[in-house]
Amino acid sequence: MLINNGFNEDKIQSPLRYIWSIFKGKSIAVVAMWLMIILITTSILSPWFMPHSPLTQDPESMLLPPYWAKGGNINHILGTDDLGRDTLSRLFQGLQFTLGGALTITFFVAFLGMVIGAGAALTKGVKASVLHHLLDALLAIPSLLSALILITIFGPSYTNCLIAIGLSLLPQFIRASYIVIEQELSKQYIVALQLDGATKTRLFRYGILPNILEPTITILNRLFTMSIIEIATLGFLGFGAQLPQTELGSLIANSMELIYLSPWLVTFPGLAIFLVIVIVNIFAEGLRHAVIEGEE
Amino acid sequence: MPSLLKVTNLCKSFTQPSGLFTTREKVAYGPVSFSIEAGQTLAVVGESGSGKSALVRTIAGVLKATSGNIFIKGEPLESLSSQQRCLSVRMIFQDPSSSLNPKMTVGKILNAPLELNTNKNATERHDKIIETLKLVGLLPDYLAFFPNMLSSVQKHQVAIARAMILDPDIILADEILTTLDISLRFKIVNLLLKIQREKGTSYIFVAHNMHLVKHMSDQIMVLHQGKIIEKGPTATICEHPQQEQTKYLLLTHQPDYRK
Amino acid sequence: MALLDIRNLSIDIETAQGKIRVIDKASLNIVDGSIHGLIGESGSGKTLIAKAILGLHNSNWTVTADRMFLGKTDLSKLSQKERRQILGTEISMIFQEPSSYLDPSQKIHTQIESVLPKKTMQQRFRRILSKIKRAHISSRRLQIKELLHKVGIQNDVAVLNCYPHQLSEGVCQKVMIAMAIANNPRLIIADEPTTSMEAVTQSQIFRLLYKLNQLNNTTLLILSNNFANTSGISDYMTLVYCGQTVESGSYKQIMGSAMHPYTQAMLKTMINNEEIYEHKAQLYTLPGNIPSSNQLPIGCRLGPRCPRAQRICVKNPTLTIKKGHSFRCHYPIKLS
Amino acid sequence: MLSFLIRRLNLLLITALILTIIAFMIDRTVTISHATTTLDQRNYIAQYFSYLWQIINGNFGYSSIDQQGLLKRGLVFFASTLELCFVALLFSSLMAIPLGLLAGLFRNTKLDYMIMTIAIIGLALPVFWVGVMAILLPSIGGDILPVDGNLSLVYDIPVVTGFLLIDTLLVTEQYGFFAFIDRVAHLILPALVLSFFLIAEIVRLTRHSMTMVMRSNYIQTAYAKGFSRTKIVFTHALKNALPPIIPQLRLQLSTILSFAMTVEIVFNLNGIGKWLFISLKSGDYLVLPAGMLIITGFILIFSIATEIVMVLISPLRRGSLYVDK
Repeated sequence: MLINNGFNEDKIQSPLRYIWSIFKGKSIAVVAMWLMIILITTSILSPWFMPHSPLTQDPESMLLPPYWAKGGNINHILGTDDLGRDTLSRLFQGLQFTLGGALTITFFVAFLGMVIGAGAALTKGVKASVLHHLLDALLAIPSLLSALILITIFGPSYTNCLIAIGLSLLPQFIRASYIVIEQELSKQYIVALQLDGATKTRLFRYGILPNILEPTITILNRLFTMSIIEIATLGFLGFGAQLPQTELGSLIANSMELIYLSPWLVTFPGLAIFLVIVIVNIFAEGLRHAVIEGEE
Repeated sequence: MPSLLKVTNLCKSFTQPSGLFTTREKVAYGPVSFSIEAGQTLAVVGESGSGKSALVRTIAGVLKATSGNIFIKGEPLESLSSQQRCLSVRMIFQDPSSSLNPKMTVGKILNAPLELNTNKNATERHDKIIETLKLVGLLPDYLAFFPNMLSSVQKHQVAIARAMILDPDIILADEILTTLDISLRFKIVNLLLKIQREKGTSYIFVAHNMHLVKHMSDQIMVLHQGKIIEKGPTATICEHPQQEQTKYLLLTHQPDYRK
Repeated sequence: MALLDIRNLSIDIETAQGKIRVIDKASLNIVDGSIHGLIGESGSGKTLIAKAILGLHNSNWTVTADRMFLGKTDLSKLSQKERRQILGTEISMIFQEPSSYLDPSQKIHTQIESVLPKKTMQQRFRRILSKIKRAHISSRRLQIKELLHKVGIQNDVAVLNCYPHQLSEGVCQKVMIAMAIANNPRLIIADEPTTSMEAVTQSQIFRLLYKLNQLNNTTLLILSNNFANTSGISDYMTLVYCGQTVESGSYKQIMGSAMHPYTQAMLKTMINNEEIYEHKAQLYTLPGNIPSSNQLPIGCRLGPRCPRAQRICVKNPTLTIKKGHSFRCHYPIKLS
Repeated sequence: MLSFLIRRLNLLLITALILTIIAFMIDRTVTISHATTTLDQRNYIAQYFSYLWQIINGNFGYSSIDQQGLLKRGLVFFASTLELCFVALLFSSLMAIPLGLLAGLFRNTKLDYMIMTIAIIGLALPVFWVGVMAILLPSIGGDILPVDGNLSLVYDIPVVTGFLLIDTLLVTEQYGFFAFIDRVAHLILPALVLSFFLIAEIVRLTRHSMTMVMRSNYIQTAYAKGFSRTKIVFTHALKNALPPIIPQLRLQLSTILSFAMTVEIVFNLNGIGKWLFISLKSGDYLVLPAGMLIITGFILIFSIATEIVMVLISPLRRGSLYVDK
């Protein structure tokens, strides 16, 4: 039959609210979002509620398997390492460093990259072309290599590792945001706003920013994923967090010799990294789809 | 009394890279000279690639002219601030579905030019917006709507409202009718004519449909390969076209395969 | 003799807001060998009707029709495979913006060749024989060349070796037409074949279509939103408004004695050289706007905008047919 | 065409110059902070030009450990890295392109979700960890396939091309095909591990590209011509969907190399990653600028090459070339 709801007008929602309402309908993405929030809060708050400190050594219980395996102990849910330190606590400490580092990097790189990318896109001419060539050159350096370079110059430490990864991801992000903004600039409503005499900041705030949501989510997601992987990789190679700081990658590296004795010690940190990335990706994909549907 | 808008020897050329280090000048149009009086309508016609769009966009300020001058009420355009310029010349873009920011409400879209170019306070701006919406035939309810909730005609109406909100002397319209269906085209034409009657606005518009051009315009300017080949009052041009191209343009709108 | 006979075609589309009846009991009767104009504004559902005829609809469509015959084949009962056999040989289609409807990575030659009828074994055998005899029969080459000449492309060799983006819209459309007529179909559906083209090219394409109809006796269904342009070459016309076919009849009937208010309004959109309007006078339009597809009125969909509407118009009017002139209106304009 | 080439090379030169400046800066910083050689007293510009001159002459400096020329050593190591990348790329293309095409064709179906889940998993698994797992869990790899080094030590292969797959084939008189098989066996696991990321990447790109193509108008034309879906996919869709993946993948090249370097370190393969890693650990800092120049040089040349290939295979781009003229 005909459906005639001529008088039933669509409720007018702001685009962000509309996107949010679509997002709420995607159960997997919502679950991922909650998991993400839980992960972040627990890793921040872990020192207060963990039964064991990640540094407490316990000679009584060394190399315990997780409690469900044979010989496991309920006191140490995920077992202990060769010095009797609780794996779960160490995992959360590692998560704190890895996740925290990745978030910091994402935040700073996104901010700097947006500013530089927008600046380059909005100012035409020599500045942009110099930046273009410089980016071309920097983009050709693999991020692992640039991290190695920076760490060689400044010495290995957790902070330096973060700076190095940030700097090596920055060119990619600038390039990506530059392309996105450049595409947006050719749109007619931007030209119209320019004709109205809008300032560059206003143009960016009202004209460009609300319309580049979808590509920005993609770029940010990628940035976050790459920074987690790279923090872990550098940690694994011994260039990242130095003892006694434990980071998920260095956690794996430290337990390498024990792999045959206690394979759990290597498995859990890897799984943790894997889970974090999967959760973030599902969340970002869900958000992106909500944005796309909201724009249609 | 100087003319409302006077254009003298306006030229625009693009530089294209050609060969290794050399660039080549590609002339979009020019030199072009013409003038327009208050309350008049000038139609710019010609086949595609004749530089009509570029010309209109230069006057609007989207493109920068290579040489030549534009005078508004006797004052050269360069001497005007961007605010004064906005207050006297406004442009309606070709396709409103791409020229209206999809993430802003109609109210915000209309508010932006007022906020940037006038000293009105918030209530005055609101009144002005309502008044302009009424002028283009939209209800005040539409203030809270987003462009994607409007039909194509309504988008056009909003686009016209955005141009009219500063009460400019001249409105530039770049092929705004092409994407519309015939009956909707008539609506917009009616609206433009009504505005002209009420406000005495001048129009410079680019169009393809010669019937509508004939109906709407006082003056016609025919461009061919960037040069003005014919210019004059509408009736004269339509009845006694001098140039081959003009005849051709007029001819093609009368299908000759009548049965 | 009706080539295409469609009665009460309805299309429902499943959307997020529920099922929407986009086409409501449309009827179309195309006379063999004629040019039929299907005229309606954008969003009125012309393309949907065309797609339903071709069977190119998506899975979330429900197409129902009392009768849908092409000649003697029932289109609604065809299997996918049978339908594909009909497409291209019995019915073919031309689109607007032809350059985007041509594969950008293939040369024109390849694309035209792909629509030519398959070589039969016998032809292949003959070809091998002819090669042995060194006789010059490259029949397919010749066939393609002939096709291009038919649509008015003189420099066939140059065009054949081009990619679509190297050609102008007009030439691309001619190529599309050449592809459409390659198998001598009985019906060609042209979906706004001249929109976004220059006036000169427009009349070229129209002239070409007209000539095809006259010379090959190909039936043409031209979908258009431009009443003025299309009425010029159509023998019969059907007007669509918001998914309802409002009026249908021959050129004379529509132009001379239009019954439906919508047709009347469309007729007034033709500004010809004989001035019916004063300079800068207000032009005639129907009040109101075209409703969006999820807010269609009940009954006659023109109702809220119709100058003659009365209470009964909330019921869908039935089809009245008089000497092949059909319309759906409770209060048709009486001949005075 | 020629002018296009020269213009591209022009850009390449500028980028290469910037890179040498960066290399020079690293070189100076490293030399000063670690004081491996006597300090040069000239001003930096003069120093830079002499450095540039050396680079152009192929003198990338000498290792502070065994005094060997860095360029030659680096290139040999890099060849092995490339070999790894190439094998991984080949394998993952074979796996991922069909998967991506299927996902794009059957968008938003169960099949699509399944394939995309695989892709997300591939992206989320840290490469080094997968490597560790593959080596250390005997049931997976370890015992069956060799996981240590480029080649078994019994073979003594002279360096001809640097690509061991080729070099081992050149010595068949001595070892028969055993050396080659041994090399292949050594490559399988690292290449597989590297493929995890690549497959994820290629599936994503292919799916996107395929979806775009299947939505385009000429696919509708093909349907209207009465072609079957299979025929449309093979005649129209593939040809348009696959080429755009190449430039996209090229943008990922430095990431791929990054991962390859990690894999080398895990699997103890003698590639450029391990070389840099070991040298840095033992205090030979001059390998950094040299290694950087080799890697970036390759990426630049490769970029230009793909661009030229794209121009050659894609008619649209070729068209834009003519317009340029």
